[in-house]
Amino acid sequence: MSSSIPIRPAEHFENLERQAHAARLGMWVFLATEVLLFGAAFALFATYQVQFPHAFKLGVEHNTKVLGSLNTGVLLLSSTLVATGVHALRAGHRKVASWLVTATIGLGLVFLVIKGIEYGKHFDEGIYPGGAGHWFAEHHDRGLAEFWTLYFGMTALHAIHVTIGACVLGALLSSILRGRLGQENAHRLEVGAIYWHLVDVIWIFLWPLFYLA
Amino acid sequence: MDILRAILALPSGGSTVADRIDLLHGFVITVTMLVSTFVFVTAAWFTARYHRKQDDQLTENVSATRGGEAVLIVGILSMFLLWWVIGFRQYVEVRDPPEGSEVVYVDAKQWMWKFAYADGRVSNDALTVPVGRPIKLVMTSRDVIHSFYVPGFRVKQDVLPGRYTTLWFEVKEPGTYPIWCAEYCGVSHSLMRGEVRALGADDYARWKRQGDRPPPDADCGRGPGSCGDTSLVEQGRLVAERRQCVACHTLDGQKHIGPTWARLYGSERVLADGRRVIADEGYLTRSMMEPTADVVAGYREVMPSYRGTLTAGETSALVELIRSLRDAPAPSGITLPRLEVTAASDGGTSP
Amino acid sequence: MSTTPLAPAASPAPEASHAPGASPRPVAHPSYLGVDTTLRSWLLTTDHKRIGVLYLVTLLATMALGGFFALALRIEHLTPNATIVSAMTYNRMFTLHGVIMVWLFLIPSIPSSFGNFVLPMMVGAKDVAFPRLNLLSYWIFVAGSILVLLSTGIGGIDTGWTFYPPYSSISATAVPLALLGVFIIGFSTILTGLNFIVTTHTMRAKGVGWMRLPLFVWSIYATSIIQVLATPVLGMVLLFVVVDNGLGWGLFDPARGGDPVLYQHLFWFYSHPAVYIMVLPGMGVVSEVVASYARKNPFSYKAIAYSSLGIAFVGFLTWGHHMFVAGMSKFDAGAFGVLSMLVAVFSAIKVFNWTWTLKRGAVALKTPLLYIFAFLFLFVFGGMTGVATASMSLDVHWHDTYFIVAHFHFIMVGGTLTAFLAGLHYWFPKMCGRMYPERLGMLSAALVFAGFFVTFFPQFLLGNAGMPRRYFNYPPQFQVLHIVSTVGSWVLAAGLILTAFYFLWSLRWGAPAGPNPWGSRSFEWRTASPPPKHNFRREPPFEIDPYDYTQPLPDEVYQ
Amino acid sequence: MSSFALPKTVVRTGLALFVLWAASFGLSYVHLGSASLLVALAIAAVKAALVVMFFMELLHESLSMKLTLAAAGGLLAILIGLMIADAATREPPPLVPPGYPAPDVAKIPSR
Repeated sequence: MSSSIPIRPAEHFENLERQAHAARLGMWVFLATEVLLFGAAFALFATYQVQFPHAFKLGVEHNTKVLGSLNTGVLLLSSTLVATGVHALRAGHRKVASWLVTATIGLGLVFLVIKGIEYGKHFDEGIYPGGAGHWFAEHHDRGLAEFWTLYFGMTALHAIHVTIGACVLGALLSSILRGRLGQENAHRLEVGAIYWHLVDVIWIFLWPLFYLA
Repeated sequence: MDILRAILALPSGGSTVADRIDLLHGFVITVTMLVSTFVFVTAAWFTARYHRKQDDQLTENVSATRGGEAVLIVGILSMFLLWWVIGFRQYVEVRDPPEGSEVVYVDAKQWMWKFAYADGRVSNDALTVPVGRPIKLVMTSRDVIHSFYVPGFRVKQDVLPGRYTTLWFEVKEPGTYPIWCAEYCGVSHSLMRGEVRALGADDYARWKRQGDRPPPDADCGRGPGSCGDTSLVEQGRLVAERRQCVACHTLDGQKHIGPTWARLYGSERVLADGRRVIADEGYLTRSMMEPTADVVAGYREVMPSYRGTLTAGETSALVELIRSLRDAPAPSGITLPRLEVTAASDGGTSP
Repeated sequence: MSTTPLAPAASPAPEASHAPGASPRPVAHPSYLGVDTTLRSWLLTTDHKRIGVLYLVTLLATMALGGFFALALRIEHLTPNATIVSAMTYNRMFTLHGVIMVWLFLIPSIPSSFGNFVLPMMVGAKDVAFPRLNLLSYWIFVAGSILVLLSTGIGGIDTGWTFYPPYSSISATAVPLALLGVFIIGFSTILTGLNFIVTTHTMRAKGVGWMRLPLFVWSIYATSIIQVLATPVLGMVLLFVVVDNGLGWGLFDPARGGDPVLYQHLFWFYSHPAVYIMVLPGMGVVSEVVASYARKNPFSYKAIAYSSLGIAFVGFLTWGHHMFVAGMSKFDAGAFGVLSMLVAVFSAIKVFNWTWTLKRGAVALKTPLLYIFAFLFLFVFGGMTGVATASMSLDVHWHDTYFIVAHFHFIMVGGTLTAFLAGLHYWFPKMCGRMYPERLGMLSAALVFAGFFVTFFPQFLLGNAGMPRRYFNYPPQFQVLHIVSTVGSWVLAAGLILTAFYFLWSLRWGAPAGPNPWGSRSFEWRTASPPPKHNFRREPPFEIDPYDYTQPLPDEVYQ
Repeated sequence: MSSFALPKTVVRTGLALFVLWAASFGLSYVHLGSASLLVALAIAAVKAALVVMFFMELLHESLSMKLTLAAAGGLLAILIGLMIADAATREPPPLVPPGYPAPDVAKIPSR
């Protein structure tokens, strides 16, 4: 276990506890904006789904259910691991925490790889965003283009969030390894983990919309 | 009513719904003026009455009573809700066409209005309707969002691509009422104008028989030279404006939606399919009646047919105008369109 | 763009203690202006006061640019046809005027400049909760603004500031670049709002409870809620338009089943609350200024505070009143109509409370209060015409005409800009430690009010007569009103240019202000002017309420 | 240094999530008609609630954070609700005689 540097609150805060509270509240407010960011896309999806129920059903049926579901499992597992990691760091187990965070990042990469395989499959079939590609020459239903545009738009945006989340966790991991992050300021890992969980929650809703129903 | 309209600068009310809407308008604006003046005067009065007398003056705390606040809130809210109730009822009335309305189909595109009547007739930019009968417009757009707006009728409805929207009105008095596009739709948005020609029963019946012949004095009084001595070229200019040719074709050599008319006559045209033709009278007339037959290379097939719309006289006036431009000076570089437009008539002028 | 005008703001390092009222002790702590005067120390500062000043200077520059476009537009309308520019140039100019004024000036105007400067002081904090994020937010704003301005260089943008598809999807102008700029500015808005929310929650000093916050804090807090919750929706929908225009994804393309009306829903879900982002901080300034110059407690503190929150939330439910003729269903239209009526009630409560705060006060008529009178008249008129447009049948006639243009300029210019100018005069002594010339201030306030009224009142009549907005050519019968409006715009510009001149003059030659020239009780005045780096030299006494004018303020608070 | 004991709440929540995941996957093979989307979304909502409450520990946070999330969720519900209401309550398209151009516009040309 590496030695830790003494951790003090920032100049303008009275104490660490208050700073931790501010950090968590800041993250929650930020999550609220993320909810509305994806919310706008969800609202478009919902309205188009009401307008073109048939085309949207066709799109969902064409999607690869197994890969999408596997990815859901991957994210759920990663969330569980990082939540455990937060508990470990709070209890002072830096090493355990660092391993759990590493595993979380790894699962995030697995998610991205599977997502990439799916994209490749779509491109092979001739499905591109904006209703481009030869698949649309055989499937004419009004609304199909909208389904696939939203699919690519929303999952790509989600993938960007996964990437950002992995980078944030990576930075925190390096802090743990260098002894800058420990039991006293575990709230920093907590805040990073909350972000990762949100990415998970968004996927929890994307999964039924694009793969199941 | 007329005084109210004069004060508010409203055009005279040509449709059956206009009077009631204008009454609400007057009511709402009067209250608005009164309240804002009241607030301003009260603030000024308090300032004068409670002027600071010495530099370190202190004041007692004064606070609102709960009852006073409640009365204020309830009072204001009921006033606003009253407006909404009246406004919403009128809105539903304006949106819902009555049963048995006569239907006209409207096709909007950059930057013209195309009307198709139930009997198969079509016209551009001029909608001819009878007085005293509800007219329902079923509208769609070819490209971007436009908005069909007749100020004289107090009606407006966005015209959307990919969808039909409807609008209805019933004209009270014969006359012409300008149609303006109210939703920004591109460079010539402000030229996307037309007019509603409301005809009395006799005139309407004659129009049904004879079509869109311009009234005998249509060319008069609109420009220099009066009816008798207007040259054919001058008439051509008037027709080009009235029929909105200038929305797409320039007279000074600049490139626009359609080819310019300057130095067009007699020149060799390269068509989209590679053919070459000389722009003579025949070519020009054909291009007006069958625009898609000879599309010039570099232009899109956007021009509608004017067959049945332009009279023989108008056609020859246009050809004469184009011929007069054959020696026009070369355009001064590539600039964007500067289209000169003369008066479109005010809302609701009786003939 | 942002660096050059810094020089005048940085140059004066006035000594607060020379003021006649303050105790004549030598300055032990330099003011925030004096601690470090290098350019680098300004550009990389994390001091909320300096960031506020940076914003202020930048925003004044963008306002001048937007105003320049406005003047050009008015001159163009002197004649019914082309006067100075072509139709295409005109379309680009009104779009840029809108984009610059909305996103580069009005949205950040009061929160980012005055909010940054005084909000931490008003809650008794040393700084905002996340100072580095605050600096980042400023530079994001600068980056976004540069993108927007770059787009002017490469073809401009001609869609109108509302970017309605399908026109914005096919416009050949620099739509993607400008929209990305707006998108990036959105991040800056969100981060600033986030910072203020967390600051208000977690940084309040001992003794500063929620019900003792100055009302400006309440209004900025409510504004921040809107910024944080509405801006991401705009960001998302703008991204979709960017890929529509740039890559042909066609999400709103009717040929592929897209529905342009959905864009309008999402756009106005942001842009209607955005109106309150612009005007709520203005209301906060009014609350402060009225109480300070009337030297009296607000007529009802709670009503003003809670109505700010009320506006923030109900403001989210009214977006559809921009779409009464857009092809929305009658059911939705009716629902949005009645919800719009609710939000106006909150504003009305505020207006009556401000007016009655003057009653039995000790009112001193200074320039800021003069601006507030202009605000009261113009905002009430603009607000009531807003209610009028929510009376739905009237909006059918008014929609997309000059009536709407006049209405929202009454709110945006008559409301926000006058409040911004009031705040500028009110806090200028706090920021720089010097006074502005009072008589010139009064004169320019009168010019701004008169110029504004002459500019925009005729536009109500134009709208009634049916003149649609965004018209390059217009029928000649409208020319007289257009000329009146144009002349008014020159008077307005003269007032603003005069203001700019005497502020620049005051930076160096203004009379020293002393810590509290207005005798205000509000917390930000309980320290030196300009304040020291950490705002308060000692734990400031917050036991006296910020609106308690029944007792004199002890002298120690300024030490 | 004592060995690290797995936190019980996290483990239980994780297990519950996987059970719900499997249930949702299985149900997608059962034909429920139009209800299937609603069922899937309901399960998703439960899962999201579990993550928010126990992983993100909102349950133990202060009121301000709960209100933040509630505000975001509430506004999102209003946005989606009113948008769907618009699409669902529009007038049906009018009957148009044959020969009159259908409202399908030409595909917007990409630049």
